[in-house]
Amino acid sequence: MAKYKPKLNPEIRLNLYRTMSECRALEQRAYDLFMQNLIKGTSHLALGQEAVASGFGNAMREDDYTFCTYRGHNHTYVRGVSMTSILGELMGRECGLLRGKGGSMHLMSMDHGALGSYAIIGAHLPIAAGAAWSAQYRGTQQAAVCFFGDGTTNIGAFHEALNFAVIWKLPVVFVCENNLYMEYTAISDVTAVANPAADRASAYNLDPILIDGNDADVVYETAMTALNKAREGEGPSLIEAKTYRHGGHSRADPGKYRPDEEVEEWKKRDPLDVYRKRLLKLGIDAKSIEKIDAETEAKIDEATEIAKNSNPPPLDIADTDVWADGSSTWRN
Amino acid sequence: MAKYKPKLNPEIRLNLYRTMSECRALEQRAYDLFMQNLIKGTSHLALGQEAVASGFGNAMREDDYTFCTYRGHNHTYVRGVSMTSILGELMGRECGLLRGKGGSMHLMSMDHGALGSYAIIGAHLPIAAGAAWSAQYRGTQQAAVCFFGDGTTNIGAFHEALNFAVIWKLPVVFVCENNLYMEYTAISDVTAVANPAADRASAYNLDPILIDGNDADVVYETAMTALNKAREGEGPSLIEAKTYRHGGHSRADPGKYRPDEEVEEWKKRDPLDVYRKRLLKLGIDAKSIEKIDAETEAKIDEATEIAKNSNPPPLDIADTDVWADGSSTWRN
Amino acid sequence: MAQLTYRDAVHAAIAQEMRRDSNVLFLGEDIAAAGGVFKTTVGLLDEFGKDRVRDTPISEQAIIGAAMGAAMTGLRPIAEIMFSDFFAVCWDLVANQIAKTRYMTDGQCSFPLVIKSANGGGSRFGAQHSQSIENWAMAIPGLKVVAPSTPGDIKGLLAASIRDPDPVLFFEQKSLYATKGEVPDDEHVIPLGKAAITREGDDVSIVALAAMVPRAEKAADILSNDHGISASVIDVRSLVPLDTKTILEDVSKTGRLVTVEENPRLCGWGAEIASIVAEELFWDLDGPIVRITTPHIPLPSADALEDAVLPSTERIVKDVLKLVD
Amino acid sequence: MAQLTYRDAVHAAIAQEMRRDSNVLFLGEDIAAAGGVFKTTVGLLDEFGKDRVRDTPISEQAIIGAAMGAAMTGLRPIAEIMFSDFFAVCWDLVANQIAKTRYMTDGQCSFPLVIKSANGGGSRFGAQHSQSIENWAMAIPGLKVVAPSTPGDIKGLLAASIRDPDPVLFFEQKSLYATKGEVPDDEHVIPLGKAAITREGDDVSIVALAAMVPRAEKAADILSNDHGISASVIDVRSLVPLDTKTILEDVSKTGRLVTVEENPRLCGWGAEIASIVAEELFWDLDGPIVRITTPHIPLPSADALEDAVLPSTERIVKDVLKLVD
Ligand SMILES: Cc1ncc(C[n+]2csc(CCOP(=O)(O)OP(=O)(O)O)c2C)c(N)n1
Ligand SMILES: Cc1ncc(C[n+]2csc(CCOP(=O)(O)OP(=O)(O)O)c2C)c(N)n1
Ligand SMILES: [Mg+2]
Ligand SMILES: [Mg+2]
Repeated sequence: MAKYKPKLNPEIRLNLYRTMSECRALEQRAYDLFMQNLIKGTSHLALGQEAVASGFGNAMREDDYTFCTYRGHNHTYVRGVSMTSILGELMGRECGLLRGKGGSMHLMSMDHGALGSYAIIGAHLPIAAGAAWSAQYRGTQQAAVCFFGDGTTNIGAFHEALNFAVIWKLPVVFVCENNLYMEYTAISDVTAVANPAADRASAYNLDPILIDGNDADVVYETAMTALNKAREGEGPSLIEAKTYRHGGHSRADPGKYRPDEEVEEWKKRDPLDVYRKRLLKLGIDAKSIEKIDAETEAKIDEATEIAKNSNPPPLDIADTDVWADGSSTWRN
Repeated sequence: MAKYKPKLNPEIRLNLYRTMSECRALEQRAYDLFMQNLIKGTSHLALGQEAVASGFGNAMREDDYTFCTYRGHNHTYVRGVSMTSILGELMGRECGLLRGKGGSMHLMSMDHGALGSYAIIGAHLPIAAGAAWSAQYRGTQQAAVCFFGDGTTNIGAFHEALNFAVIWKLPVVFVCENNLYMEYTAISDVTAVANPAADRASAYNLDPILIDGNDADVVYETAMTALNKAREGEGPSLIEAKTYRHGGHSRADPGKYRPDEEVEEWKKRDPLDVYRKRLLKLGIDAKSIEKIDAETEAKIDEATEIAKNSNPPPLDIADTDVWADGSSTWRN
Repeated sequence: MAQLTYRDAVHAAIAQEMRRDSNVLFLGEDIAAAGGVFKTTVGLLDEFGKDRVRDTPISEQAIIGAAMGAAMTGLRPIAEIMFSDFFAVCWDLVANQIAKTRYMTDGQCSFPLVIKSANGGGSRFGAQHSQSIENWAMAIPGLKVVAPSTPGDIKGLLAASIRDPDPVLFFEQKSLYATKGEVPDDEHVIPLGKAAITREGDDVSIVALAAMVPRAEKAADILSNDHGISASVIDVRSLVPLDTKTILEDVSKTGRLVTVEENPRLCGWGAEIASIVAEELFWDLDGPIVRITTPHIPLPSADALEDAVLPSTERIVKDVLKLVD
Repeated sequence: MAQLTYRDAVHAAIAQEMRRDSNVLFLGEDIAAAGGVFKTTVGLLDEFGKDRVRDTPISEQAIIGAAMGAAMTGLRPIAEIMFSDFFAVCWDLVANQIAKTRYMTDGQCSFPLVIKSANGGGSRFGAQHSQSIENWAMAIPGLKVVAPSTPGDIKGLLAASIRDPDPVLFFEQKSLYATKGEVPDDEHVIPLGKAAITREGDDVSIVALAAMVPRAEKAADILSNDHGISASVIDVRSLVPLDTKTILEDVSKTGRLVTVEENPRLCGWGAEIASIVAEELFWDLDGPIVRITTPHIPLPSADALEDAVLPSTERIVKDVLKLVD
């Protein structure tokens, strides 16, 4: 395998930071909008886990595919989807990415290679393998990246997808974001091994890859290596990125099942704080960072305004697009 | 864990032989009955794999549970079920174990702890874990033994059951009979690791156990150790027993996808031949062996006669026993 | 008689039965320490301990398989599938194994188990967390199917389901969790397979289930108050066994049948009832049989869209008026 | 026009479409080197090579997931689920993912894929290898459902399913594999959603599907020859889209409807059709709507038992006589 050595120049570094900053702003805003009851239903935030989405988002080629979960705002955003359309979707507005038909758990933008957010655990791993199979057959050297949580490693589809991807040498990168919890249950309480993904890699003849998921540089470099491997026809990778969500599992959850010290410990390792310090240490001037933060702020405010002023979707879209002809007709 | 050292005295050895001899006779007779078109539908023989069923059958306690597949005639027989009721079931007769309601793929005898033959790949692994959970809760020190094939290691339920059994420390022994093939496809063509079960044990924090599944002594000793571990509250085991089926996958299959040399090679390792030679070498006299063979012959002939003379089941049983009250009534 | 929420009635039923029978065990995702994502099981772990109330990994096949294995060896497990949509990841265990094994083995074993699950729409959760799948279950021989509409029925029918010797799929309707009603404090068990006539009427029989029952009742009130039409409302409560007697009697009196289903149109439970009435009561009918269902689409997420497609009180009123006028 | 078996017509359709479009791929268990356990795909591997015709592990979720991912990125996969009973192990991928994703994403993607599967009873395979599950599929919004009864229809409808831009569940009826019929040699495509009237009649409309069609036809012959009753037979062919026009027209002519379903009774496709007719054609009906189905039981294995429960020609004749006399 040709070893790819990613170069972490200042420009890439600032991009990694900017992406994290925008993800953070996006989801913090989503949180505020819940509190104002402008977002109905549920929503699953990844506050604290931004380094994974940012590292991969910046490493991927534009025509690569991503597959993510209900906790997928960031993974969708990093592909280039606008904040407006994400917030609009969460609010069920006409400007929403799916005009309210999908909701927070189902963000998708085919135009950006964001091939969907899947809300039933495990399903998207084999689907990502399928997209990778398609790329392999078409010879495009696209890769598929599939994000999922630690809890997902215990469901059957995980096992089937991993074995399948390996035997067909598919260009797919499986990324387990181990944030230590399923919904309210600690992953260690229900898993036979300590590292739910990495300790299982050998069962698929893969190398164990366990990384600090709160370090955007590490994620970026790992992503580059795995994506390159996929493009070279060397098959899939399984990456376990340790990280933590700052809040609860979903809107309804205050996250009280977690020891205070644990939460504190991880908040000290906030990927944005860590990275900001590193940038300064590397000699990047504070101004550039502040500028990014300010631009992010303006961006999210503008998006919020547009989304808030967007109408509810027209009711007649409710019975469209079951079928490719645009209809939902099942009889003549 | 208290180490259990099984003692292979001559009596046990003759039992191991007798069981294999009876399994062989039973399935060879089943084969003949197909040829005479007295058995309809399908059937899956385990000719060549008798050492596994025999080793476990002789090692198990009477109140232990077994779970097996459509290829489960032997696993059911070794629990004490009569030849007549097995052949009767294959022929769809009134004397059949299930009076024809289940057929070849669904043998079960609750009275003998033979808790069913399951025809959809993977399903019975979690069910066996459930029976083990029940034994654990009731504190009976029963163990559940679950037999399945190499191909079954690639389906989701395998993964879920293994993880589940380990985290709950359930008294269940998973036995993968690796006969190198799924239906017509070699397991090595579709599996990421060389030993489909053993190479995955570590993914569940289990020891890899890979044994010669054609050696009844080895199977018996391995079974004893695993059963003992289960009873001691030390949790599950995953055993991979290498073996081979002499015939095709099922009635319809001549098994032509397998290289002649491979078939020949394995026929040389026929578990009955191997064992017969060993018994002689150990000084057990040929007479005792011949006597067993003769008794087996008489037994299968008698069973065949009874089964052949049994009537078709009464038609009115077709709509009974959907429910525990004996009926199939879904309305008043 | 206490006023309880539908949510708390779930707890009341499980606690009642676990106190009564130490063979009743409970397993599922986040049901023990966290008390369930819908907070229906808070306190059970404390009361009954971790041998009887167990959190599981995200392994629905293992959960249902474990319940099946336990049930066939003498226990009475209750398993939770968090959202009914997730039955799809363990449907083999439910529809092919649990439902068929008693029959296939000539009645050698029984499966006294309950699988409870949060069912239905109205919470803006989108198409994969909002389905009403009671018709999937009804289509499988060997499964009993229960879907109550009130807190009192939740307690009585869940208790009966736990005591039942057969496998029961027990659907809790998400949109009803916060509703309140009278629930007997004492032991409370309602036999399965009895529909409840919650409004008596002469002109039309409205047959509904779960969240559609209060809507049908409201519609009946409006029809009576504003239009002089007298509608009976039948809460089916249990799809299997099905109380065809109550339904047929009422329809033979009114001459008209309207079913109100939350499931999407095709092969819904209303079709089954319509076909029974069209066969057995044809000569007593005074007009067409009308089915009101969610259209045959996945459920949209946005509140405006979801409200537009689920059968509403207004739609029931309108369709009944069209039929009866 | 050649005489082909139903089995060989499957091969003919796939070969026709794979020749035409290099984006058509085929995957499943034992379908490539072995040519399929029902020998429907012999020779495809040799003709199209191992990049397009691929054997898989026993991983139905991976098979269907792979098909979904490939379809949404521009290919036209055909996936085989060996027996339709096994849909239960991958139902989430089929019913929750493939069926719903186009709708949920506001039409951003399509799923031009076919899942073909051997369906139905009559082969003494027992309850887990004999189900007719076309009603499971019909109940899911977003799936098209096709189940042909003749070799000619197999070729034409499978070709159309492969070309269709939407996901199609394509059921091959096991008990028909060995039957023979005329199959056009040239390119043959039959549009989905058109029922076929295979017998014209005036007294009663018998609506059937797949293996029930020849039985209904034979019953119609007996009714006509021995009893002077003129029955039309409608082969539904595709449950979604459903050709209600042909059915309603015919029933409005005959005034009587009998459906013949191989699936177990509750929530079968016949219930859906019965409910449509009971609503839209009520005033044209001359008698009750009769459904003939397998009883609501798992299928028994023994030949005598299985034959006793599947709808037979005799039962159709008897039930029609009861209705018409
Ligand atoms: C099959 C299935 N079972 C259960 C759920 C409910 N559920 C949603 S998220 C979740 C926890 C997932 O944990 P993990 O994979 O670690 O992802 P995280 O939420 O931590 O990102 C559960 C159990 C589901 N969506 N699908
Ligand atoms: C879920 C499922 N998929 C496919 C099948 C069809 N099938 C029956 S046996 C078999 C091969 C099983 O191979 P293995 O596990 O090695 O067992 P063996 O037959 O060799 O004993 C297959 C694919 C099935 N029964 N269930
Ligand atoms: Mg997690
Ligand atoms: Mg095998």
